[in-house]
Amino acid sequence: MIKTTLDIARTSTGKSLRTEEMVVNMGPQHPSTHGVLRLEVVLDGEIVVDVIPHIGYLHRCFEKHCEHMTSYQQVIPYVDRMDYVAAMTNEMAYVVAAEKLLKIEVPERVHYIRIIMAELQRIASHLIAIGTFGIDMGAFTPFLYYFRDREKILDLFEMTCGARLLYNYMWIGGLSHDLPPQFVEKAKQFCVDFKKTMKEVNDLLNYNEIFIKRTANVGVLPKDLAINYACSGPMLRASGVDFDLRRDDPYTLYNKFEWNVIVGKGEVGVVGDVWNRNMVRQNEMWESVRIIEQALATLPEGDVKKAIPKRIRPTPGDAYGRVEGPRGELGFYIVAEDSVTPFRIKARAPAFVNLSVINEISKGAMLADLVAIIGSIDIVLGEVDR
Amino acid sequence: MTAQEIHDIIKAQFSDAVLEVKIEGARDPFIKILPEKIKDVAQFVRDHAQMKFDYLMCLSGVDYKGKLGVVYHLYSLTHGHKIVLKVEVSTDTPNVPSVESIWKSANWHEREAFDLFGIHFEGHSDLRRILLPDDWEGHPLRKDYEVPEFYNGMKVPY
Amino acid sequence: MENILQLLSNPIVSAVLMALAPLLFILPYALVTIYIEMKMAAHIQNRLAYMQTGWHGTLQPFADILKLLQKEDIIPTAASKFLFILAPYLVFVGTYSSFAVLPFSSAFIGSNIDLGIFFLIAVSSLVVVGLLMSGWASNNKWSLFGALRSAAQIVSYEIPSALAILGVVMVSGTMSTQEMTHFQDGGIGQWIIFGGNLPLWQKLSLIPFMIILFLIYLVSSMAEVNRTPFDIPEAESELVQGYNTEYSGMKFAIFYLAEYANLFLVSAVVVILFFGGWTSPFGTFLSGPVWGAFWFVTKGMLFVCLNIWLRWTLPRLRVDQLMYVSWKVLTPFALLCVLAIGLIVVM
Amino acid sequence: MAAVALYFSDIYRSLRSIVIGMGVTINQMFQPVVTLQYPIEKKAMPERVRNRLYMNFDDCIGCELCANACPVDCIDIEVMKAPATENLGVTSTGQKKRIYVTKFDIDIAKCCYCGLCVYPCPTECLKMTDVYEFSEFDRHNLIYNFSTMTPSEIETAKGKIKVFEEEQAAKKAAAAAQAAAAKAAAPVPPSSPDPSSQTPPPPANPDSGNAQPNT
Repeated sequence: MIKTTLDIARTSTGKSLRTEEMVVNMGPQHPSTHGVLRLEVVLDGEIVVDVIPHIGYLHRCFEKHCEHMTSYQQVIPYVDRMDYVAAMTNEMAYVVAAEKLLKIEVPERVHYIRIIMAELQRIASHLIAIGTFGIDMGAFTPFLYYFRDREKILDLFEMTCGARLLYNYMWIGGLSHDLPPQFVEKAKQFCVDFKKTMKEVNDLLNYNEIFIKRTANVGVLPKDLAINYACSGPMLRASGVDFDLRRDDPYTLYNKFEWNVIVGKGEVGVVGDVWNRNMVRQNEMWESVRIIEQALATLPEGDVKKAIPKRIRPTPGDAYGRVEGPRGELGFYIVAEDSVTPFRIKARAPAFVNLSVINEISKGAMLADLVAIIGSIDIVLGEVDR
Repeated sequence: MTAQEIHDIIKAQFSDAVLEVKIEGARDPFIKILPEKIKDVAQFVRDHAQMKFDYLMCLSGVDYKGKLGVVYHLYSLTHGHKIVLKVEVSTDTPNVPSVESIWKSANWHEREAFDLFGIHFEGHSDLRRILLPDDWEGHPLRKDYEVPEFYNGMKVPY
Repeated sequence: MENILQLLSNPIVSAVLMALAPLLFILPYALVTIYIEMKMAAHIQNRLAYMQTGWHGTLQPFADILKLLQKEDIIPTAASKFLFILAPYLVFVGTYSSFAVLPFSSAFIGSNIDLGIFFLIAVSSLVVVGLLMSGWASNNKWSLFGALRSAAQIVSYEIPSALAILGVVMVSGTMSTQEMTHFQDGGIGQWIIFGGNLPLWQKLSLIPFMIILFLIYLVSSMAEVNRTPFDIPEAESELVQGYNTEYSGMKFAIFYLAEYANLFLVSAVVVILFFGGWTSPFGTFLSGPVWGAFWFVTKGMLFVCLNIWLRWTLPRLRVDQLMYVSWKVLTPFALLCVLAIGLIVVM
Repeated sequence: MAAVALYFSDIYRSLRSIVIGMGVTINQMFQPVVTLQYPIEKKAMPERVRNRLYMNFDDCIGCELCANACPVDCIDIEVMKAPATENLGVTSTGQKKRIYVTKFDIDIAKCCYCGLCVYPCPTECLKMTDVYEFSEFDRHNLIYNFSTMTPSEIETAKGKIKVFEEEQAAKKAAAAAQAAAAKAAAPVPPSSPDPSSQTPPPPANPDSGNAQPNT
């Protein structure tokens, strides 16, 4: 039971003071809903009494489209558009599922390049997450510092596959291009530059006292609730669950590298609050940089197109492949029948699942905290609505 | 725990509810459950000390042309094993007990399956359309779905 | 010629002329500040901001104003029309009338009344009425939120800022802004932040309290003009745009102008209270009525720039934390300082 | 007591973090800018960049593989099989053209720049260029017509096909008559295949149940 000002007024005066709660529509057009999310917020003054999320404004029939493709390969451009800020990991999840379905083994170099790309993409996605979270908190400047560095990642991607945002780079069984000649050098340079920016933004935003006051102890998601809601990614780890698919359900060669799973420790607040979610992202970027540096140093030679099948026609059956995306567990459930067209593809979007917990953690918070909570969940509406 | 052991435990508890099992040769081993029993089985596998399937990865509706199915991908954060449960219901009476009270993450997944497949989850607290508008007719991911010509009086391929 | 002089000596005409004079300052000042703010923000963020209109985009503020003038002036159907139209002017009037007591130089002050700084506190509160009016009249829940927040905020921060002013008044012994400036005449060492022209032991013991009072006034003045980190009434990530969500065109421009005018106003008050007003930092060197105006505006602009710098550095506070800062931090500290200053001055 | 200490340490940490933040921003203020003045300065495009789709019509053999590969159906092709006697020339890769391509439209407004159409093209006539500024005021201008065949040429081609079909039919009939005359008891041969069919070359492993690696 949340104690609202109404309750306080009742208990303190003993009289029934009639006040009305205000229902506010936050979204679909609102600066801090990160897209076209609509929240029906019941407010008692500044205090949130209830939140009813309404999604589906960006529903682009991804799953229906997939059933009308003429090949499994054609799904990849659509997968890119699901989570448009982390298209590489989407592709990775899809190709992992499809390779599981087709029982394809890919060469080692492909694994390495995929890991480099996925980790770069994780950094790029976390940069947006932290940057926009800063905007939600009123700090505009860190956002642009992070975008500056994200551009460098996008340049690397553009150099590799020709596109900046929607790559169509990872193919079932391989990659569309091998790495360009200067890639390794430039990626190493990026890693060096990026560490400096991360330190600066830590000073400017993450350890800023106002920021800590705004985010610590806000929107606390307890451990058991996080698991019951099947939250994943930074959201789950910030609640103190030491679980990362890259380590615990390895889908590619992640166990070859040395890195740590970042778990929320409650440095300034309690475990599972908004600050921890943000900080898990921030620290994950350090780990991603470590993985990238190791992978770049030990990149094996090989042909990246060797295992690409000419024609994809899986035997009937189904497969569920999942990867650790920037937002959490991104899974694709593919049902195949004897055809070149996928029979059914279900995308288990992490943001979709993570968002469903919002009602639970934002009751009793203030309106400004609600903004912080939405920002900390790091939703991408393209993925929520598919 | 292997899928075979998980199956054996479930089979021992619910001998009549296990309809089919595929472990060898399947990409993801699955157990097909009688639809009416799915909630009991779900409760059982979540609370059983050896299984502890506390994490519902994914819940998908599938239209098997004439039959509707629901697929539950379960994972145990404690033990690190997984299993797939499947149920199949007829298209005419697509009633499946809701597992929302067991895994809260099923809430939105079930709403989505209801929205796109018309599978009715009995006991769901808030079974509304989630992705499509509230006034949408039909369930688009069914294989026999025909794209309507008009939506609210507007011609659809404009 | 004689007619003109006669006309000018007419008290009504001269009053009108004196009243219009600050406007001649505010309009170019606002344009310059818009430019400075954009450029500072851009360079802080490794950008360039506008570069195409004129040399380094210097004409862009004019283009912005022209754009705003041409925009359709929308009044929402459900708005309370009269109040909706009145609100921006009221906000501007509240700010503008405070300019009457700003001593731009030893030769120019709109109205050299004895209660100058008191008048300023009283009149600048008029802004709250305008903001509330705009929020309520817009018939928009976000606007109402913004208006109520800003009312709560400005009213709360009046107290620490008034206490800070009180401390200065106790030191200088006058409420007239012009007198207060004269009190600090004679170089940087005579400024009130360094104890004014009191005996040395008093000066030295006043300095720490003065610095605290200065910080208190700076913080509360930022809150009064709704700038980050206290911009919760128009927090765009929470309240869309706060009280001025529904405004467009010229009315929005007036809100904008009022905001910038207010920014200069509070910076000017900081200068008058702590940094010697129009006096030259070098004593008699570079002093005089014209230099006075130069020093006044320069010092004011420095504080405007400080505000801008802070705005692009800090995140925003939450509404309850805002109240915490006002009531639990600034007010007690201000009271303590006033007490201490009183003791020092009396002794 | 702890509360008092917290109170003062809060104030101290707030002031400290404000000063640190201001230090970071003032330092960045004197760093070089990273933006470009876009229409004046432009970024060099990397070699593999995928922007506007370009098609070299002279090399097109009308196989329609690109249209099949397109996930958004933005390529619209209409083809007619040319008579065997007609010489349409060869592509730059040396392949003989056998099909009239009467229509080859790319609706670039629909294009999703995935590049999937580029790979299957046997003559490498499709490619993604580095042109990215091609906005139009009219949406229809974004439908690019690559076919160089004029309506009159199409008519001529149709006529030729008709003549050829008639010749073929006549030949068949003559042959049939001959055959019938030669072997009156022999069965009639099956009729000629439909000349308008234009199926693409059959896939490599039509009856394979599973994916086949390239090598």
